[in-house]
Amino acid sequence: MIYYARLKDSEHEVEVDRSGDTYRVVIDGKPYVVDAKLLDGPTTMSLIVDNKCYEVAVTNSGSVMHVATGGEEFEIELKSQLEYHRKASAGDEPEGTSEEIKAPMPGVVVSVEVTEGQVIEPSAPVVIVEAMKMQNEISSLSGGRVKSVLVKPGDVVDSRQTLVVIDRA
Amino acid sequence: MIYYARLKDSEHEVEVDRSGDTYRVVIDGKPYVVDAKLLDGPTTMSLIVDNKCYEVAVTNSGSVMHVATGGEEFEIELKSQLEYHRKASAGDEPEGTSEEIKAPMPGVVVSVEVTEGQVIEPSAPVVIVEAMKMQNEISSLSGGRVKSVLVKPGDVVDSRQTLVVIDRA
Amino acid sequence: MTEGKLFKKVLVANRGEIAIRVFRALSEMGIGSVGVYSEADRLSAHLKYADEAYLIGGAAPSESYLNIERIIATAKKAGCEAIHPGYGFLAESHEFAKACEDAGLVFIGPSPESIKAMGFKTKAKKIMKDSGVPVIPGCLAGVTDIQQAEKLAAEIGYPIMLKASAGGGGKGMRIVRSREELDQAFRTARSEAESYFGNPEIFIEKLIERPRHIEVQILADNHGNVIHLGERECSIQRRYQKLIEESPSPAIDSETRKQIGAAAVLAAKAANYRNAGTVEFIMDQKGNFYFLEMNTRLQVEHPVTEFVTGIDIVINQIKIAAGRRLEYTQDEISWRGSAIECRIYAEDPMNDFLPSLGRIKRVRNPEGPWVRVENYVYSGYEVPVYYDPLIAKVITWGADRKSAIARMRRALSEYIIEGIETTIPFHMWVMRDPHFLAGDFDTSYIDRHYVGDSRRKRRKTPPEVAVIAACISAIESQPQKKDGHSRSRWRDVSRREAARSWAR
Amino acid sequence: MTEGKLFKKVLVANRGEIAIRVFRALSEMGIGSVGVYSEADRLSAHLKYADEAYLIGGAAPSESYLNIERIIATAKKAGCEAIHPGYGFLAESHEFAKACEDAGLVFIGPSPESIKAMGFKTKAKKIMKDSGVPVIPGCLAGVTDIQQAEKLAAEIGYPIMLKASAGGGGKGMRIVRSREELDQAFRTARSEAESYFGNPEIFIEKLIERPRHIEVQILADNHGNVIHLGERECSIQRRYQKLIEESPSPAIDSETRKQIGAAAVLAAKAANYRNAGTVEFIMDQKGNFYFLEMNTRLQVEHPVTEFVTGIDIVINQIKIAAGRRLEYTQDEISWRGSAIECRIYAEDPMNDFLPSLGRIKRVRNPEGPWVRVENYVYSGYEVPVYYDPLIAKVITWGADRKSAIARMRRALSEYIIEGIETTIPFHMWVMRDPHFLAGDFDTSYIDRHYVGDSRRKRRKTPPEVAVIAACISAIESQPQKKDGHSRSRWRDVSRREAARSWAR
Repeated sequence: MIYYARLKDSEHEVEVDRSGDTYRVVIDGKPYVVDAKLLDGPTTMSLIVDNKCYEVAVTNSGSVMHVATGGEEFEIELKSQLEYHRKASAGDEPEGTSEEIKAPMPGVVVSVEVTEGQVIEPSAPVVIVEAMKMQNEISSLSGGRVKSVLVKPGDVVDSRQTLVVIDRA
Repeated sequence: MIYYARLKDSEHEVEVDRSGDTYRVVIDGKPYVVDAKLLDGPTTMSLIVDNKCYEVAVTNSGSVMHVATGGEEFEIELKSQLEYHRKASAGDEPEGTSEEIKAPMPGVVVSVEVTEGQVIEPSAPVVIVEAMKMQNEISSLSGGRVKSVLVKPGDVVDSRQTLVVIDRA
Repeated sequence: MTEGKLFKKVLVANRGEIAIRVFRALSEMGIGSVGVYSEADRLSAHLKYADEAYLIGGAAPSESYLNIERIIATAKKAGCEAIHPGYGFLAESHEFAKACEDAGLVFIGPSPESIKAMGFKTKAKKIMKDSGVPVIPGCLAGVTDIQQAEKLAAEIGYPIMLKASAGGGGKGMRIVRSREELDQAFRTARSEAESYFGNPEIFIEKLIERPRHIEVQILADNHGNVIHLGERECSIQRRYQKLIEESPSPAIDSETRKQIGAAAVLAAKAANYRNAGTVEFIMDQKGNFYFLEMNTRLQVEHPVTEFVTGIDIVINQIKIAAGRRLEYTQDEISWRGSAIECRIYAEDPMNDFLPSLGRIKRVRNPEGPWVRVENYVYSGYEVPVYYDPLIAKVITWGADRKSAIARMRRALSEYIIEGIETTIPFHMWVMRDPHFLAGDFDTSYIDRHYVGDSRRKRRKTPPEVAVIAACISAIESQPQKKDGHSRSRWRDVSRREAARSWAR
Repeated sequence: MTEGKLFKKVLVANRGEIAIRVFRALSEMGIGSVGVYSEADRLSAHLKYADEAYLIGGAAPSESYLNIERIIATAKKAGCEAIHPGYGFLAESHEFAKACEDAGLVFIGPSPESIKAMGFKTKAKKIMKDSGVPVIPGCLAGVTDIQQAEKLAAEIGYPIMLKASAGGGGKGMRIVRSREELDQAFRTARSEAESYFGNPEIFIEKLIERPRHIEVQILADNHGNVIHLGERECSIQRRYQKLIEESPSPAIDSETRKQIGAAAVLAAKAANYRNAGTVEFIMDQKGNFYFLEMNTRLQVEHPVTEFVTGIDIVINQIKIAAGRRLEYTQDEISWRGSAIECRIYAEDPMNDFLPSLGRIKRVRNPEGPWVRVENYVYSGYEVPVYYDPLIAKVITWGADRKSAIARMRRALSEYIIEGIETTIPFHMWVMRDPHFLAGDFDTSYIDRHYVGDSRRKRRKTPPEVAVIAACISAIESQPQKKDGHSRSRWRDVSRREAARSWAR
């Protein structure tokens, strides 16, 4: 089985073969012998790699796998060979013409600083969200005309919930 | 919903109704208001009963539910109204004519004290199982003729694994 | 309440780790415990450690943990004799302390009058100065003209700080390093004070550069006995939020320790104080210390003092509130070794300490010798947005400061919290930083030395391990092959037993 | 190895909680740690606390943790300089200590000669007697005729014990309470000794009735310095397995403490001992104590001594093995408060302490002030059948014995282990038993006072709660109704995220 794994700032070709509890994994040509025990389905496992034991939890949101181990979390985009080549030939998507401003963390909306139709500068604050006794300004990256305001003061918002949509200038 | 719950030394009629997170439970005529939050599917839950908070795990083996809370485990046989009345009219099963002697805990078989065809007394030791550096004699309850011996010294046995079958005297 | 008799049942008007801390003390004393919770806290672990738990209102603190009426009604309903406020929320509310008294409940803390007096910072400083506790030179002298200012500044000595008498939050503040800068600075400060606060009066006080924050734990009973339990070093702060505390302070010698302890006892007596309290001082680079304020409650960082003295501060709070005399004289207090506390916040230290909320996927707490964890989060818990981001404290003890730090490094390396970001990586950095190890720091430490950005590596797991895990998980999640191999392996290890349906 | 230089890397030839204890010490010292595991221990938690982990063989101890050759080869391969044996397995094997020496590895423990000498119980007693350490009167005197027996018995004083010189396991043993009983008993004992062991020689020793088991921790460096860290009370035993230990002993006054400490130091010197060790004594009801044996290793119960002295015994073991001098003189050792340990075994205290094995469904450890847990099991772990049933230890400290016990009650009430039976309910019983609270017990305590049967209530959860939980679980597991209500609720709360299939 061959996979292509993309991390935040690197990309790797990975070949994996299994025999019993042992996996032979080759990452960019470098071989690893891995002893893996699945603990609770394929999402939690104990790995021994280079004689070091790791307990790992793998979860998945959208196209990204979240791998947590030792208190650290890695985001990995994993593609099969087929997907990888299909994607490579399709090329990048064009940049969108609107910006969705999302909440970076869950919290309570304290105030909304813009109204629909208003034209704002890049970096202008649009919403103030309070979480754990701290107020945080959420700003527009691109600036432009405010297309829609989706929250009002007092709303409880989730992480990554869209607050305001901007038509790019 | 009406259930019949049988514990080790008591039996109760239980009526349960839900509205939201709150359940009205009547056990043998005594009412309880229960705040229940399911944590991880219906098997793990947080209950508040009489202003006391309990974290409870419910698992199931065969016809018995195991309810664990606060380090204690209860075995409960639960029947719906229909099952309860069906069972009641069917009466008890007749006692079997053979006894399966099972391992009370996992361990390693040290020795087998009987051979097939041998006639043994009630309480006669049949197998010695070692677990955690302690040897434990496993005995026949009824006595009789040894019908089959299913293990040999050195075997690793699981809890409740049948070791020897006796034809009752 | 006769001397000696303890309470039958006590309500804890708080949540999170500090509620659990107090429940534990009550349990050890054989006293019944009553917890309260808001609608957002139905699954908070503190409910599990209380003998009884009552819902007191909505998620917003004003509807629940700050709701005096509701809390007192709950205490009465549950048959409590006393209330422990923890820290934060109502702990320093003299109205709450008074309301308890009026309702015939014992407030486990100082009198409403002491809380109120220490709550007004200027009034508190005045009381201290009058009683002979050192305060920052000049701090209580308001001036309105430049001649007064010049005279006072000359007495105090430069550098000085100008502050609006009516001010706060840094507005109208000016640092003046020499006589030459005074005229201009005084004019500006005065006009800012006028325009912001409608009062041009200015306080002039000695500027303490790069101060340390040192505080002293005191215990006072209702019979006039006051002792101190030594100092805590709390200089590692950001935005006035403490992150690391230790006892003893590496900056204090035994002579200064004696003096600052005596000053704290004097301060407590001046405040007519009873129960546990903390006297905060700032200390300059030469070791001079000055009264800053008094915290009329249990501190977050009380465990470091408990570790070195062997005295349970919470149990003593409860005994004192029940009318008992202090069990120790000052001479009987001894200190052993060194203790340090790291506060674990749900904040991202690589991203300017922004709140990092969400569901905690997995927690593994440190354990083992001389490690204490005060914690209330668990695997699967969703940290609510409404309250303080403190999710845990790790406290270690060692025969000396070096051992306590080595043990803290070990404890932090065992600590796993997955799903949200926490201050653990920050603490790991501090525990290896040469300035910290040398004891060479002050309240500007984090601004001067800590660079937390996302390029910094948080831990040490090689990314290859994550790639391997992702690929194995992908392979094992494949749908069943013809030979059935993958599927059966999955089943082998999946031991989770689901409850069968009983319904008909 | 020059004095002062520590090791770069150390292998721990053990498993479970004690392996983790040593890994923690190594981590705090900045020394690399190497763990080993058998095929049955692939999922044992001790692997997670080691820097490296090596498979050394099959599940049976003889194939792995007792496999000297394999362990030494692993240590060499991994580049270790020393081996810590923990307790049990090879810890008291002089062959192993010798094999380490021969392989150029430091054995963290005493010399092979000391281990060997102390391993022969009669030889050990002889060495002690010759050095002036008190031994049980008569214990080394073999007799073959009734005249000798009469004379010796008269010297020692009744009651006495007759034992086969070559014996063991209680065979050939007779208690004799007076001169009148001697003839008959001597004849029987002699003939039993002859028939069981082929040797009619009989030892006569003073019978110590209802003795206490008291032991003293000692530390000895390679430079001739020996100190003791006070005593441990270990009388709560069954089948020679200790269940509860504490320090100090409630039966020892300061004068006896001084004497027994001095005797232990004398014993260590007589054994030419180095590293940490324990001298075991039995003590009669009058406070007379007699050397029993010397344990030439770290004890399970070392944490109670660590808690009261503030001295890390494992770190000291490693420093001593590296050639360092003791950091303390006897005068510098001080004791504070009281510590108590409860051993948590996978045994059913309501069913004659039979092993209770299987999968641990859920674990919640106690935490908070002055509670230490040494543990290696976790939720989902299957306790292997091959090894010792000790799964955890809980240690609490208090300013006095009463506080330590109150804290232990609190800690045990927090401790949740579901899926198997453990000794937790036994300990909860002891911590409320008036004899134990009064310090009034000896090695016969469990037989005399403890009635553990299945009718006894383990905990205090009302069965109604279990019935309620079962019914709610049943209702919530119902297949989807037409209105979709049940099903959607289930989905709401089930947040477990499964990895999607990546395969094509």
